[in-house]
Order: sequence, then structure tokens, then C-alpha cells
Amino acid sequence: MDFSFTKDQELIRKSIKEFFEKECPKDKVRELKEDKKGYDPKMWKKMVKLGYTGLVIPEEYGGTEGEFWDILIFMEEMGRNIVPTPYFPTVVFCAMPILEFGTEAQKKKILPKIAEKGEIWAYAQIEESSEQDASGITMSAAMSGEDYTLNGSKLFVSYANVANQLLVVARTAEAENPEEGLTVFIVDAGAEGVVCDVIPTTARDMRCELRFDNVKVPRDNILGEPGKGWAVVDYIQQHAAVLKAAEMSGGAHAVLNITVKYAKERKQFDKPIGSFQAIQHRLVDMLTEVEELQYLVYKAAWRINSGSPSRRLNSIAKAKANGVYHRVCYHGIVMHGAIGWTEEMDIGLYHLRTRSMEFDAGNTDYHNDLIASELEKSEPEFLTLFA
Amino acid sequence: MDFSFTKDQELIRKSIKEFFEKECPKDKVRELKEDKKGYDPKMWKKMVKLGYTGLVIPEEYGGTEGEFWDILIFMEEMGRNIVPTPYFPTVVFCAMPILEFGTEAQKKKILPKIAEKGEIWAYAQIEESSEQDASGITMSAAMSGEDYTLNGSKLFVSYANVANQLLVVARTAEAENPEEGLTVFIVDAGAEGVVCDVIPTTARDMRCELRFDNVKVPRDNILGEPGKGWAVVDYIQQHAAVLKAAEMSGGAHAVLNITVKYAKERKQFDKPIGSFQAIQHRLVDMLTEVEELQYLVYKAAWRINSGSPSRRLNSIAKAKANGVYHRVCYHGIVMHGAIGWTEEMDIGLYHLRTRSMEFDAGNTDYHNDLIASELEKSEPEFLTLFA
Amino acid sequence: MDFQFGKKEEEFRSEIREFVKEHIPQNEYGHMFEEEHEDKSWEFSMSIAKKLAQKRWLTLTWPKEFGGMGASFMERLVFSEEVGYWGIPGVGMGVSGTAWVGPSLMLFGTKEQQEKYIPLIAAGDPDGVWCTGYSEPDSGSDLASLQTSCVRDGDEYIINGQKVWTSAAHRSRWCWMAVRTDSNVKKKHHGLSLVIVDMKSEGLTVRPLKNYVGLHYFNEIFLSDVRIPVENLVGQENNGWNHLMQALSFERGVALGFTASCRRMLDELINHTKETGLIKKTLVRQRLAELEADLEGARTLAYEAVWKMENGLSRIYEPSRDKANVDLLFEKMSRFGSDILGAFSQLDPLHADPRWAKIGGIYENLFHACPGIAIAAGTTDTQRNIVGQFGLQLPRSY
Amino acid sequence: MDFQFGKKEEEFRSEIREFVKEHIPQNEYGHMFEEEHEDKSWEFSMSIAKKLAQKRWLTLTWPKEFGGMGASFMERLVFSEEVGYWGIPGVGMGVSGTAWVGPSLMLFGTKEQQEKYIPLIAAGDPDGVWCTGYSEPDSGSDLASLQTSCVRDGDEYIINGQKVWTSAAHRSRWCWMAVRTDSNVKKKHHGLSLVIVDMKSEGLTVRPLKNYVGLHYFNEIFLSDVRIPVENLVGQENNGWNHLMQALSFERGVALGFTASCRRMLDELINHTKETGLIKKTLVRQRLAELEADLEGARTLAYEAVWKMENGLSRIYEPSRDKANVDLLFEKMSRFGSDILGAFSQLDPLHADPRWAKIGGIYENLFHACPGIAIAAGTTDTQRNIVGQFGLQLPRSY
Repeated sequence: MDFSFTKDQELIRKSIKEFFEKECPKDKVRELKEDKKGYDPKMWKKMVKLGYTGLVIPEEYGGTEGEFWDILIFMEEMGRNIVPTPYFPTVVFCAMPILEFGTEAQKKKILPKIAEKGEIWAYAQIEESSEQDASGITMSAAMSGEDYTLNGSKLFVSYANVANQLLVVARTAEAENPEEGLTVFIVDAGAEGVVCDVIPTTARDMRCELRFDNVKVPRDNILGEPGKGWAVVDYIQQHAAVLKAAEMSGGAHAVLNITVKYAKERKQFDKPIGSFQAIQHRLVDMLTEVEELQYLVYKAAWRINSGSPSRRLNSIAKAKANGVYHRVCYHGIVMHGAIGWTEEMDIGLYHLRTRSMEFDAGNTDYHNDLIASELEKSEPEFLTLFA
Repeated sequence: MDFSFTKDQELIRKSIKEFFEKECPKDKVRELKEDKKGYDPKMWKKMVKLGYTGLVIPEEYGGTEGEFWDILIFMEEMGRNIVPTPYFPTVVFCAMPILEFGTEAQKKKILPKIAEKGEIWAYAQIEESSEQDASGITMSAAMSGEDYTLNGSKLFVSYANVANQLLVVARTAEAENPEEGLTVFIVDAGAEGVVCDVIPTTARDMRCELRFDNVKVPRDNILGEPGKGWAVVDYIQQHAAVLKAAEMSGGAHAVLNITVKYAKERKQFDKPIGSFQAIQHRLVDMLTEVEELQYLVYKAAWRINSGSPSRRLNSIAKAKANGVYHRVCYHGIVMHGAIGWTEEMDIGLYHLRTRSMEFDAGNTDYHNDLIASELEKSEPEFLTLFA
Repeated sequence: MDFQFGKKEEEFRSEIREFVKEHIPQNEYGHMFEEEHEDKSWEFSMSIAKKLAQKRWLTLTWPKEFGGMGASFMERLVFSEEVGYWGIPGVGMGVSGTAWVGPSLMLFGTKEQQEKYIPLIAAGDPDGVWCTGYSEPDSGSDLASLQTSCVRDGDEYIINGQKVWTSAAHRSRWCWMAVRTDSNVKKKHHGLSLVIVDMKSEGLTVRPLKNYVGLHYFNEIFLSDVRIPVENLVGQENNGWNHLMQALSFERGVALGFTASCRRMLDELINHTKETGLIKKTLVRQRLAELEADLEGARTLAYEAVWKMENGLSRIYEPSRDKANVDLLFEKMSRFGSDILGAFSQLDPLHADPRWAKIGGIYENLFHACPGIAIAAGTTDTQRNIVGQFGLQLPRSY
Repeated sequence: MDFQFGKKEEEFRSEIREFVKEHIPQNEYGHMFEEEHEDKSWEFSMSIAKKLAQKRWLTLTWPKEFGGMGASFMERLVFSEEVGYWGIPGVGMGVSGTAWVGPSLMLFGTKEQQEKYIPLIAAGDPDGVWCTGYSEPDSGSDLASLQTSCVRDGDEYIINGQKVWTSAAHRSRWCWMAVRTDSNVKKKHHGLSLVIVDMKSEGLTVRPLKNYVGLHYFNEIFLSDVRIPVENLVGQENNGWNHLMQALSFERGVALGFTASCRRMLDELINHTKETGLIKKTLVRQRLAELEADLEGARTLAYEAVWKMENGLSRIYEPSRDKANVDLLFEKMSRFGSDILGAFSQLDPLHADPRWAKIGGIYENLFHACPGIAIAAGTTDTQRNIVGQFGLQLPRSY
């Protein structure tokens, strides 16, 4: 058992941390809130140069061939610094499933562009119902000759406004089981018939509505097998759940630290407010929650990294992250008093991202149901020992 | 608007309070915990003599023809004093629906026995599934000539061990809608084929398993219409919900008072423990909850008393009571420290009744669902004003 | 026991609803706290204030001789409810003037002050808009520790210092300010005074303090050698703490309309789940029911507090109990409502584009407003302190 | 990062499971806290203790020369987990002896004390059963205020006073007692001592203190001129506070097996919902999932604390963090489990009749045990105080 990172991992963390602290101080975050693109292309270029977009991509496709741990650490630090970039959609939502499900040709063509050139990708799954399971996907892709024709619309597609390419999940066949008949398409964001509008959201992570009006997609642009797209979606959700939870864990840690620091400095009734039990005990509960979340994320990541992912742990990590992140932000702000509610303090910047993060890769109800499904399948030890 | 009781009502409360304080101090409650019958026949006789079992029964049937308020006040005081008696099953579960649904002959025959003689009744609805809705009722009653034959078993029938008569809900016809085809029977507790076993429960309110083996019941013993028994069950549940909530509200109030008193007296670190925010703020939240519950119960009762019962308010009262009663007991005990966990203190006696009270007349999930059904039917004001 | 309003109140309610039908567009509900943010909405608010003043509703609890309608506590409750449910703007003109400046001046202001300031408020005049300068950077919950100095200089006072969290300062003509007129005191509660500061004074600057969503509600006020005439002292010099406590007591009941706002928001949510069929889902049903029960409870307690006031039975703790209760309700509503709205709950409430925003963006608004609500007018914990001391008679815990 | 146990620990785990298969009937799981209640279960517990002693597991963390197996923290974790999951009784023989009396005597006892008492504990002997007398009626969380007097009289001490909440006193041969040897002290922490009291002493009476369900777990001890030889002083006279702190540090980790008990109880619940089909219900699924996530979290934190101890990284707050966390988990489990079991959750845990009781009555047991758990070994709030001070370096809040 080992609850620590290796020295190499600590070094990676240190360099990422320093990069973000230098390149993305909170003033930059505030500045990017008003930016139309929602990210800083110069910073993005630097990230690409440092190999960050290729962290989990093998060397043969232009990446640095890191472990899952490397990207996990990266996401934690990103969450700690709330860095606005198209990293998550590009790398987690798109590059990772392409690496897993792509044909050799697709991988050779696409992955180096992401790893070496920082090509931006976006992932389109959610629709008007905002359901995260397969039943929420109704957009149709009809086959016509060698091509498919996409019609319908997608919502909350992050950074689609600046994406070159899209992964789009659509329904190619009707089936009783909604998880059947789905197909994932690689779609050129500039293709005819694709219209993109930015939806104003509090996280300013460039959520877009994408409308597809008779968009032609060649058959070669299918990722994975036609009709078996749910396997790809599921892979994306499982991995994104853990990495989004890592981002949230980093953010929750930062919020806790900010608040504890404030509770030591701020005095009322001639005492630091942290000496009042109402404040102190809540901070203690926050500490426990934050530490718990951190290790739950690591535990899920450890299973992925060692090649035996646990659906149960992945869902636990995300379900916990959803709850903890909000509670820590809410109570953190309230403990600050009025100043915590202003844009002068950093804490609000974290809270603005709560709902965006919650819905990426699955909200709590959704993951709780997945956990229950795993419990249904499991066999308790007390029955097996004496069996 | 008036948030106070009338002087007459206050006098009624005072006399009930004094009766319980005199006749049922906590030592008596402890003593009755070990009693086989689960109540004190002498005290029961006194209650009958004072007219308590006839509170809501018209004078023509031997009662005192009080308002619903009177029995509500009675239940509050009973809950405050946690008095072990077969009052609730006899009066609330049985006398009240008999008054509502009984034929003139049934009312004339039965109600005076309850009001004047204190005949004990019990109500059998719940079965093995422990579900509170109609789907939980599977026991069958088959018609054979002029009689019905009951087969099956009922669980958690309170005070059936000492009951003379039973109200039993059984299925006389199968229907797609489980609320159809139910019939309520008046069954002699001593009838051939009825077997009663006391289930040991923490509340010691004599929960019984009743088994019915070819028990013959004459057709005249149907309460309400055959096949329309759900109307009776629903009436019972709606009224029992509010009166059980009143009992719980009285109990929760008592627990709060006990705990506040202790928090003022008990010193640690040279201060009353009530001066620590962790304790004080929790007590404050308890106060709010207890006061809220109290008025929610009154509000539901007011609607019943004025002849326009509100299903929404009835369910709100019980759903709230379930949560508040447990939380107040749990936190009350913990605030006491170790002494709160012992049988020396009264607070544990209240907590022992938590789960029994929760399941009488509907648990929280059940009532939440009923509330949602009412919301579905309601029309919001903002739509009607401008319609 | 009787939980119904009387005939008089119901008639008043109908009258208000007629007003609403005529003047308040209902497609824009839910922009809580936004009144002072934009020039446009402020102008609209002030136009409604003028109309309310004509009805004497702007200052309905004031005595008739001061331009009020001498409304009872119950009528005030009805009015607050309708304001909350229909989102009637302009009601407080920044709250301070109508809620406590006016009543305080009646109580301990000079006749000259009464004559100068009160009619402007009651008339809904732009010169009747007030803000309140209590909080300072280092004194929030601990109000008595305030440091802004106010030194007599002939016929004037000279004020130096800083105020913060001043809502509506950017819309106000006057500031109702607590200052320190004596700093050589043993107890910090001594040496305080209340003064009226002209917001147009030389040396006074207002700096916007936007909230983290971008809403301009709060301000800082910087005071550098600001001079006010001595007649702007309200009440006695150095007796400010007592006056302050009196003024604060008028703040009670400000939260009255909150449960009606909750009612409206919950009605909107229920209606949305009916329209979309979401109400058939088990978890949606459970959440709606829990909110319904909590709201019914909060509302009933709020009524009880008013009834006690009306009947002279009020103990001091009820408004604090209700504020803390409503803080928790707002938080739960914002969370449950967001859960029900799903991914749509991430929309920016300040740019609630009807193309995407569900229910006009009110839940997104609430989600980010609710920590602010829990802080404003005494944090939830501060309210609990008050209830502990006065409701449960427990020793001070802070 | 690696969340797996090593080969050595896994082998140890297998060995324990073999022991369980052979000696521990699994149809009686879940009678937490009941070991000391009935003579019959106490006898069975002591028979298992004897067997555990033969394996050196009773005192597994002790050095070999004292009859232990010199187990690592990780091995102790494995053992605690198996104890919790399989409900192995007799493990602590009333907890005190194995957990802190033995280790404390090794640290600051005399050679004679070590030779007299330690082997009896390690052997699982009835004369190796200890109880601990810290709490008094007026000193619970505030331990230093204890008043039981202990006055030197020649070669003896004379003890007068009262102890309370003494678990297992009715089963114990000795009491590990904190007393006041000097009452003329400025600070209440001074003048305390630790002594060994023979439970058979004249003047000592034990009075059962049943819990409100009827379980005999706690006792009161009354001491009236109880004489003990001076050699029963442990450590230095009047240095008791320091010794007490050392002894208390051995209490840490007592809660280790708790998450494994939770695992077992949750496994039983999941299994029950599968057998009955309840697991198909939305609300059951959500509750099970939430418990699963909370338990996985609590367990992982508990592992982290052990790993830190093993690697000398331990800061002082982790065991308190974990105790508070487990208190909350127990409460939630008891509530959610009861909700799932429905009306059956009202059964009396002390008379869990298999005709009606679901899952052997463990949830009914838990429901009424859990306020006791939240109180025992430092209330949840006391743990939060410790985490606040030592985990967050915040000022004392009490």
C-alpha cells in the first residue's frame, strides 16, 4: 500500500503547478471570462509545446506516452488553478477514445495533430433532454450511399466554438435498448450544415449549441463500430468521470485552503473567526470531505492505471466530487461573509464552475444508479467464504 | 388568523396534561415496557371514564362529541408523555373510520362500546412487504354464501394481543389498479382461525403478527362498500397521519425541552455546554424544526376540523414529523453524552418509539409521493391570475 | 387556531393583484437582486415606486400623517407576499429608506429632519432613495467595532473612513451612516452616532463591488474629509448604539416576502416538471415534495411571527429563526431545482437567453444568489446566535 | 499510489479467515456491543480470546517478548478488518487490557507490574480482563477536571470517589484508573495519577448502567475508602496527565475495524435487497449507492491513516477525522438501512426473533447503537475540535 506519489510524479506536478501559476494567475482567469474564444491561444501553444496535450498519447503518435497518473495530476492542478482551456474536450473527451477505438489510420492522422499541434476537438453528446444516459441521444444519422447524413442538434458542447473537429454521437438505428444503434462520428466542425452558437454559462467554458442540417459524414469517419457507439460513449464517460473528479478535487482543495487561511486571519469579536465552533467544525467536515474525495479519485485512477478499471470506483469518484465541490464552495463563500460573494475574491470563480463540472461526465443521480448496478452484480464476501 | 388555542381548548389540554403527569410518570412507562399486555387496564379505565375514548364520537353513540382539535390536543399530550395505551389503534384506526363509513347499525353497536366501555380495537393492514400503499395488501377474502373467508397474515398490528375486535383489510377481487377490489372487515379477535403473536419491538406498542386461517366473517361485518375498501384505508391513513404527527410533535417538543434544560445545567470546561456553538446552533435548528412541525400539524388539523381536509397538508405533517422526531432524538441523545444513552434518562424512551411512529400511517417516501401527486393536480397562482 | 387571512387582508390582496395585472409584466419574473444592477431596470423600478407611492403602499406601515396607510402587520405580510410572488419592483427603493430610515426618523429624528426627508421617501422620489452605511472592512458581524471617524468642527462634522457592502449606494441620494464620534471609550459600543450623509458630498466616492456573477449590488464608500452640517446628526451624539439597535429592529420582517418568492419559484418549477413530464420521475417527485414541505413550514413560521407581532406577543428571536430557516430553504431549493433542470442549470443568470434558459433562468439566479442571501442581513450563524440567546435563553456562544 | 495490501498481509488475512471458518459461527453476526451483555456471549467471547491468544493475535501489535506477534500497523489493520467483517468476538476482552493497559505498562510501568499483569492479558486469561476508569459524573469531555481522590496512607493509597461509563467493569479483574493525588494545584491538569485497582477490593461496588435499549455495557464504579498498595501506582505520582495522554494515544485505531463492520452490514443489506427485489427501486438504489460511496471513502481514509502511521508521517488528527467520519456514516447507514427495511426496522434488537427480524436484526441494533457510537471515545464534536486544532491549526474553539 502506498498513499504517496513517486518522486517523478511529484516533479511532474511541480512543473505543471509552476506553469499554471505563472501562465494563468487569477487575473488571467477573470480576463478570459470576457474573452470570446474562452481561452488564450498563446497559453494553449505553450501547453502543447510542453507536451501536455500529448500526455497519454504514445510516442508513435506524437505524444509523451505518460501514464494515466500524469494526466490525472494535470487535471488536479488545472482544477486547483481553474484554467480556462479546451483541454478537457480535446484530450479527455476526444483524444483518449480515439486512441482506444480509432483505426490505425485514424490514430495516425488525428493524434499527432492534437499532441503536437494542439488541434482543438469537441464532444457532442447531450441534447435537449439533458439526460446523460443513452436515452438522451435522439439525433439521427441516416446512411445514404457511402455517407451518413446527420440531422438534429446537440447542446452544451464545450469549446465547439473554436474546435476544428467534433466527435458526435448519433442514432443510426432504432432499437428497444437505447444503448444499441448508436454511432460516433468524426465531424469537421466547418462542414456544411453545422451551425454553432455559444450558450452563455457561468463557467464560461464555451458551451455551444450545435445544429446539424443535412451534414454529410463519410463512412470512414466512424469511431469504433457502427451501431456500437455506446461502447465509445461509455469509455468516454468512465474516464472523463475520474478526470473531471480529479479537476474538481483540485478545485475543492484550493477552496478549502483559501477559506482556512481566511478563517485564521479574519477577526470578529476580537477572535479569528476560525475559533468559533460553527466555523471550525464546518471547516473540519470540509477537510474530511476533501481528503476523502482526493483518495477516492486516486483509487479509481489507480485501477485505471493498472489496467483494471472499476466502474464502481469511477462512479463513486464523480458522485462524491459533485457533492463535495458544491458544498465546499457554498460554505466557503458563506464563511467569508460578504467579501466571499464578490468578484474581488477568487472563491466565487470556483463556484461558477460547479454546475458545468457536475454535468460533464455524469451527475450524481446518474452515477448513483451506475453504482447500484455494480452492487447488483457483486457477490458479497460473506457469502463466498462459506460457500 | 389565529395561532392560539381557545381558552376551552387550553383547559382541555391542561386536564389531559395533568392526567398523564399523574397517571403515567416515566417510571410507569418503564414498568409497562416489561408488561405483557403493554398497557395498564386501570389507567385505561380512567381514560374511558374521562371520556377520552369518545372524544370525537357524537353523543348519540356515547361520546363527548368534541371537535377534531380535542383529539389532536390529546395526541400531542400523549406523545409528550409517551403513554403506552391501545388508544391510537382503538380510536384513531378504528372508531374514526367506523363513524365515517359505518352503517347506522354498526355505529350504534360499536361506538358506545369504545366510548363508554373502552373496548379495544386493532387495525390490520400491513403485510410482509411492509408497503403502505394498496399494492402491499395481498391477503384474500373469498366469498362463500353469505360469508367471507379470510386467509393470510398481517404484520405489525398494534395491540392486537388485547383487542376484542379487528379491522382487517383484504382483497376480495383482483384488479389492475391495486386500489380496487379491497374490502375492510370487522373481525372478532377471538374468531376461530385467528392466531396472534406479539412481535418484540423497541416501542413495546404490542405489534402483532395476525394469521387468518379460514376465518369466517359475515357479510354484515363489512365496513364501507365491498371492493371499495381503499376509500376506508385512505381515510384512516389521512387522519392517522395527522394525529400520529401530532403525537410525534408533542414528543419532539418534550425531547427538545429535556435537552435544552440539560445543556444549561451540564458544565464542561467550566461552561454550560449550551454555550458551545456546536451544541447551541444544533439546538437552534432543532427548535426551528420542532416549532415548524407543530404548526404544520395544526394547519393540517385546522383543515380537517373545518371540513375541508388537505391531502397535501396531511402528508406534509407526517413526512415532517418522521424526519424531525428522529433528528431531535438522535442529536438530543448525543448532546447529553453517555448519560443520554442510558435507561436512566427519559430521552431514550422517546427514541425507542421512532420507527414505530414512522411506519404508522406512512413513512416519508410514501408521503412525499402523495405530496407530489397533489402538486401534479394543483394549478399555480401565477398561471391563473393572468389566464 | 385559524390559518386564514381576514376579509380585509384578502381584499387588499385582490387590490394588489389588480395593480400587478396592470403594471407588472410577468414574463420577467425572478430577477431578484437585479433591480439596482442595470440602469434600465432601476428606472423601471423607480417608475413603479412612484405608482406604489400614489397608493400609499410604498410606505404602507407608516402612519397616515407621514404618507403611509397605517397598515397592520398582517396587511404588511400580505403586501410582502404579493411583492415576493409577483416580483413587484421598486418596493423598497433600495430598502433602507422605506424600511428603517423613515421609521427611525419618526422615532428619534428632529422635526426638521422628518419634514425634509420623510416626504421624499413616501413620494417615491429619486431623492428619497437611501443606502445604509453600517459595515466596514473590519467590522461585519461585530458591528460595534466600527472605526469611521466623525469629528465635530464648528457647525459641521468631518467624516473619514470607509464603508463596505453598501447596497444601492450607486442609486442613493442619502446615506444613513453609523460613525464613531468618540474613540476614547472603554467599551466599543460607546461613542457611536448616527448621521445623514449627502451622497453628493465632496470627498465621498462610491466604488462598485460586483458579486462574483457580475451583479452590481454592493458598493464601497470612501470618505475623505467629508463635511456634513451638525443638523445631520440623528438622535443624540454618542448614543448611536442604542439608536442603531432601534433602527435594526425595523429590519425585521424584511425577509417576509422571501417565502412568497420561494412559492413562486417552486410553482414555476412544478409547472415546468408538469409540462416536461419530469414530474413522473421518482427522484423529481421526492425533491419537489421535500421542497413543498419545507416551504409550507417556513411560510407557516413566518406567519406565526407576524401574528405574534400583531398581538404583542413577539419574542425577539422569531425573525432570526425565520431568516436562518429561509437561508437553508433557498440553498436546498437552488440545489434541488438545479438537479431537476439538469445541464441547463449552468446557464449564466445575467444573460438568461430564452433560447436555452428554462423558467427564465430563475434557478440559475438563485443558485448563485443564495450564498449571498445567507450572508446578507446577518449570516445564518449570526441568526442562530440570536435564537440561541433569546429563543432558548442559552449563554452567548460568540 | 498503490491501494493494495502486500502479500504478507493477504496471507495473514487468509489465515484469519481459516480461523473464522473453524471457530466463528456466521449466523450470529451483528451483535455489536453485546459481547459483555450476557453471560453466555461473554463466555463464548472469552473462549475465543483464549484461541486468539494461542495465535498471538489477541495482542498482535505487542512485541514478541511480551506475548505479541510484533505486527505492523498494516497487519493490525488487516486483523481489525477481519474482526469487524466476521464479527470475531473476544478480541479486546473489554478493550482496555489489550489496547492501552498493556502498551502503557510496557512504556512506563515497573518491571514488577509488567511481569504481573502483561502475561495474563496476552494469554487471554479471565484475570487479564481490564476496565478503564477515566470518566466521572462531572468530567466527561473535560477529563482533567476529575475529582476521585487518592491519598497516600503508609504503604497504601486510599481511594474515594465515583467513576462512570466504565465499560466491561462487570467483567473485569482490574481497573486502570485516573485519580487525583493532589488537589492543591493551580491547573486542573496537575496532581493526577494513574493507578491499578483490584476490582475485588473492599469498598468498591459496580452498578450496571444499562443503555436505553436494555443493553448492559456501561457501569458505575463507587469507591469508598478503597485501599490499594503503593506499588499499584503506574508511572510517577502527579504526572498522571502526561501518562494519560500517552495511554490515550494507544486508543487510536480502535475505530479501525468499524469500517469493516460497516462493509459487512452494507453487504448484508445489498444482499437482502437483491433477494427481495428491492434493489430495483429507484430510492433503494440511490440510498445504497450513497452508502457505498461514503463507506468506500471512510475506508480509504482509514487506510491512509494507517499508512501514515506505518511510515512515520502521522499527524495527530487523522484518527479523530476518521472517528467523526464513521460516526456520521453509522448514523446514515442506520437511517437508510431502516428506511429500506421498512416497518421491520422497529424490531427490538435484543430480541431479534428470526421469524420477523430481517438480516438478523443488525440494522435495528445499529439504529439504537449509533448515538452511543457517536458518544463513545470522544463525541463527534470532540473529534472535530481535535481536527480543527491539529489538522487545520485553528485556535481552540472550546
